[in-house]
Amino acid sequence: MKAMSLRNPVIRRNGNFLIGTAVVTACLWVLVPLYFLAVNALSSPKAVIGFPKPAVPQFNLESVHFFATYEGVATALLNSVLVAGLTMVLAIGLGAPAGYALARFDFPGKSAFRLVVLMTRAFPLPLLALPLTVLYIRTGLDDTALGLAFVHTTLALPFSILITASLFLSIPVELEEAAWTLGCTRIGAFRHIVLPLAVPGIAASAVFAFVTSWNEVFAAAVLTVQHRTLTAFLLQSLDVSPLPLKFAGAAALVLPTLIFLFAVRKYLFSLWGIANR
Amino acid sequence: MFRINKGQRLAVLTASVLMTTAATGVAKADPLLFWSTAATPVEETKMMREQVLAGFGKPVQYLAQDPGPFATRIGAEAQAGKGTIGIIGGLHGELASFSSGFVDLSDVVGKSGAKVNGAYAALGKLGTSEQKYVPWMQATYIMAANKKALQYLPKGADLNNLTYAQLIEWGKTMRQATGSPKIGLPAGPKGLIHRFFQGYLYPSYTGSNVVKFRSPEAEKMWGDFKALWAETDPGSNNYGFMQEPLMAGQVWVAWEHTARLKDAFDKMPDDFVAFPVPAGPAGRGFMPVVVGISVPKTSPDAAEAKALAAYMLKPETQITTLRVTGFFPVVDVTLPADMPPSVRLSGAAVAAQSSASNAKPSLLPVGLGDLNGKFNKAFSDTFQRIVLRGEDVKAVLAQQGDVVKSILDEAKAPCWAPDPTTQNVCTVE
Amino acid sequence: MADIDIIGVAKTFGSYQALKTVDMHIADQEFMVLLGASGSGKTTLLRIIAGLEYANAGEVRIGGHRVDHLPPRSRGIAMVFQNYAVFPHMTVFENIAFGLRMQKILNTEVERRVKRAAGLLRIDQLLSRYSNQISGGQRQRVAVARALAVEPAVLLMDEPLSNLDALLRLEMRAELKGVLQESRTTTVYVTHDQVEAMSLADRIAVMHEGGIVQAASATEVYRDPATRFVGSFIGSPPMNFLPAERQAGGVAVVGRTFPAVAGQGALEFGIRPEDVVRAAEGLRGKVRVVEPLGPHQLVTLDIDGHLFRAVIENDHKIAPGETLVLAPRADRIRWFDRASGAAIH
Amino acid sequence: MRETRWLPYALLLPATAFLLAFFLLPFIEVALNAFTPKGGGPFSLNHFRTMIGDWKFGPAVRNTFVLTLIIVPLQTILALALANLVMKVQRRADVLLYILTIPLGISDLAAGLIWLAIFEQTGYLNSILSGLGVIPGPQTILSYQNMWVLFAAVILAEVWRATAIMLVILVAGMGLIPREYYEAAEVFGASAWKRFLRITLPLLKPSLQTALILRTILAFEVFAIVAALAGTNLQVLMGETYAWQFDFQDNGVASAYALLILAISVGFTVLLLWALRDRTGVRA
Repeated sequence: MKAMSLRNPVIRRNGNFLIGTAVVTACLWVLVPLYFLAVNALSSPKAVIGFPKPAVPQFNLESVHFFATYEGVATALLNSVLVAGLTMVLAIGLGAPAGYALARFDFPGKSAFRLVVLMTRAFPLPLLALPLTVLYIRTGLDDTALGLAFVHTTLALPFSILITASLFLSIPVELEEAAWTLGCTRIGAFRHIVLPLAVPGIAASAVFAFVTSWNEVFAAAVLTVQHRTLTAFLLQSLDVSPLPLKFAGAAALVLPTLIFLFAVRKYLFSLWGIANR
Repeated sequence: MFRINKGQRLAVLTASVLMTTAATGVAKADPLLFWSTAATPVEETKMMREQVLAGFGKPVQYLAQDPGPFATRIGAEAQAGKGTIGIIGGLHGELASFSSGFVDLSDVVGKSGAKVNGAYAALGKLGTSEQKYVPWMQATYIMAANKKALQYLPKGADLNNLTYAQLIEWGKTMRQATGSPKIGLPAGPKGLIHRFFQGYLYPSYTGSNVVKFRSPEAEKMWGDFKALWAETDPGSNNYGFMQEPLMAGQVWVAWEHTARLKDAFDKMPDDFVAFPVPAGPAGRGFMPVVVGISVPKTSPDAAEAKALAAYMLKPETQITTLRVTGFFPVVDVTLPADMPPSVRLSGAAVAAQSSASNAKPSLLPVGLGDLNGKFNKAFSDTFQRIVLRGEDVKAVLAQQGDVVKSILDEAKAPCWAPDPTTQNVCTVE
Repeated sequence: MADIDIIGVAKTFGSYQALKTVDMHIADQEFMVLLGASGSGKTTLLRIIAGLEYANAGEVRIGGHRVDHLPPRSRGIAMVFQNYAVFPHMTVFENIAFGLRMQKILNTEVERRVKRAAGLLRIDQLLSRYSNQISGGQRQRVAVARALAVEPAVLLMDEPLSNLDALLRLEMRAELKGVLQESRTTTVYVTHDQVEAMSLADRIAVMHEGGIVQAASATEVYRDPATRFVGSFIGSPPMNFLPAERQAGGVAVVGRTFPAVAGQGALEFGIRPEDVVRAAEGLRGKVRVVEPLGPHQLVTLDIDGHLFRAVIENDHKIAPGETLVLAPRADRIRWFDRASGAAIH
Repeated sequence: MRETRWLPYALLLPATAFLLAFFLLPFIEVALNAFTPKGGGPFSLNHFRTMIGDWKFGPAVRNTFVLTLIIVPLQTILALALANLVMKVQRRADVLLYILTIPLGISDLAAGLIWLAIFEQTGYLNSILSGLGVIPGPQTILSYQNMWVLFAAVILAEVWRATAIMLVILVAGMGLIPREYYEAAEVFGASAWKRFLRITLPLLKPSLQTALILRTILAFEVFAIVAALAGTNLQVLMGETYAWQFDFQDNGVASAYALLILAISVGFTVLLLWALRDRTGVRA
């Protein structure tokens, strides 16, 4: 137990073996497939094709090197970050006010709004791509980071609305009311009280918007031409590429999101209003 | 409050930096955009850029696409009447649907100075009087085998003159010897198995592609194919590129597109042999794959695009293209001696295949336009229903024959080789 | 001057009428307690005064100025919330200073007033702590100090003691009374605890079903309940009620005749448990339960099928089953109209 | 405050306007395509007839339903269990939550590749099994001959990939349940299981509803993982939509499929809303 506690979450009641086992199992369930991906990405092409598969990576960087020297990867990476960043800002900028409205007010049409927002995810995006592209070419949004970010925002918005709504719901309304009685306007109370309390959670939900944009392939492939995102640049042709490159490419796309999520892991809990329990 | 303010400030700062970068979007000298479904595997894309297009002299941005985004984007630009794509590379079938959006490239063939394959050039007119695309590269499907498989070849069988019956026999022997089926076919979502039926099985068994779709010969053919499928690796429904299961040793004998065997031949040249496709009762059917180049009417610089098309047809360029992609030239060239193993192996098999005495060459479907996809679907549906779902051969052929017939009626397409070329709309007997 | 006028205020939430038409005057520096069970509308009324809720009808005036169209910040009020609403991301100091900062008061003055408010509530040692580092009672003090620091014209308190444990509640109650007496601020205080109400209030407004039933001093509410409800709600144990019939020359209550009462209609007889004495003549009942309360004993009797409680001195031991005769003190008898529940004088 | 009446609408306005422009407008165009015959003309149901007449339609509907009806309940149970686990763990719970939410950051294409690496013939599962001596050499796992194995593989991969989104929503919902309820229940001697059943589940209903609806909607769009693992052996609605749009180049039929997916999602959402409606009316 002791050794494990260094790396794994420690349990409330000492010696609660059952929970400890469950935690380890749950983590392995998520991590083992990723480990295999990492092994494949870091193995020589011959090992990736061969049988049986190596259990530990050989740290052969041939496949990784391929991507590192692939022309345009750096630009595409930059574009991806730019588009995902814009998506993040847009999804929160548009979603947080709506989330606040859902959390704080009872008004006619509230449940209808929730439903319609969810329903936007029930329609396959690739079919919307054609009319959108025509619209974009006509309006000049085509092949811009902002234009692609708009489309990604439609994907991320339902989540950011629902997540921020639950976030605001977890901040007691009395705190805001107290601020009003102490001389704040509604905006002032939001700025001084709600926002500071919500910022960590908003940051974490922004990351989800970021990740949504980062992983989107189809719209990115259609709507960007010279300013490709990394996903459109790599992932869309990965499934027709040789296996070793497939895995190395997939790893290259997974890694940034892992790092990004890790960076905000502290906020993951505050996102859900648990921190102050 | 200090902590929070810092966070806020950071967020605002990040946002504004992003916004400004997005807004300014630095305008460089725009390279010509080459939008293509060919050479999509990342390695080939890389080589296409670094070795083939670098020689053009002017900046070209080669973007390899999945067919989905490829078609969506081209359709949208045509619809909007404005575009950024300078030049398009795609399969015959993929280009056919956008025929009305392409400029006439008749002058390009002449300008290039190369001697372009006449049949392909005719194909590129897409049933019009204009050159809608110029042929760019070609490939075909051949057989590949792991040398380990050769010991199980049926007695008296000649690898270069195989029949489908012998192939089935061979597969059976291999299965019995190794415990698992060793023949592989690319029947996955990205696989090209419909071409196997259109250009290989049907011509080999019926001497026809469309007309004899539901003939007794076709019934016999599907019966034989069922026997072949029994010796086929059941993983085939996942295979898009046979080079991978071949290299992995999972499959020993495969039918595949030359470009999709390239990796196996280049990386393990001593492990594999290439040989012509088998023959059936009506001959040795085979089919070319033609990749063409088009220039959309919305191209920002049609003149430069045409210049690039002409450059792509130059014999030197065609040789380099073969070197990096595995697609063969469509113009007359003399191949140098230092070509990669894949070219040597595939080239010999292709030559043997087309010069065989019983050769039965098939053309790609002509004049189907955007019904190409549905035409392919009719064949793969027939396969899935008869072979995978075990439906009655005669009944399925009758129904799918109607489907094929209605597609031809809608397209008003005349027959193409190996069916007798007529002026009337082609029909299923 | 910060008196409060509530004129014809009414509030509905959808189809639910939270407040029927309410009229009330609260004098400058008065400590008014809104007392009622949950759902009686007391918190709604408080929130309407605060501006956190808007009335559907009526006016609210503070210091003679109409405020019902103003947001909370412009009403000159401060409020203490039931769960204290101490801002978790600020220190105790910043919490108390919050209202002052909003008024853009000079730093030195802020410091002075925070120190004074904190001193008053004896939390000067905690100024640099965060809310999760202090106890519930301390949080409560922070909330009060924060409200007092802005020196409001009107202080509104919504059940501020209800989340404290019993002992702490008693201690805070006394302390609060001292602090508020000193600050001389007009105060509206919501509670469901009648002991708390009586110990703190200048006047108590008893609320029931969205209306004020009686607004008077603690003694008056206790002695002269305006309605049967007030009598039954205030006092522990509550007032006893017995049916009464008008007769020629008087009122009959379970066989006893009392002097005539003005008016018409069916009546109810009301008497507080401590306002009866054992006597030879009076209401006769059978003892069911005897509960010793130290100085007194609480006796529950059955008088003619009606439950009756009496608080009787401890001199004699009373046993269940015994028959007891109790005489009500004539000046403490209250009569109520049986139909409306209103007191008859 | 007074602005209560119009303020919520003002706050919803930007998001609504945005969705109108970037979702509703293109959506209407696509929806119209589904009812317009090829080459224009009056309203027609031909595309729907073609869709239903195709032999793959039946299997696609059936497979999509089977997958959704197995995957979503499985994920719900797993997500509830994991959320409970997260809430029980005290120290370094952020790390646990981080690990469990990792799949949230992985696209379905990448997840398909990851699981293909496990299930393919020369993949990790076979490597491990043959290493343990269970099997002599590579076996074909993903074959049309073992449909249930295909289903199981797709289900496993989908559960791995998409449980995280349910988990985060449920963890959020659990965070909103006041701890006092549990303490009270514990005082009354309720077992952990009873506390979960009587307190967590009822109070979690709003979050559960959101999570279920969201997951169900996305489950009806399952495609990339199916394509990666089951190839052409398993038809699903989304796969058919893609095929008609891009392989067969018939936007009308593809639009019809898309509308069908939308209709099924709406139907299920209404069903879920009804099944999980708040009977108490206590929580908004």
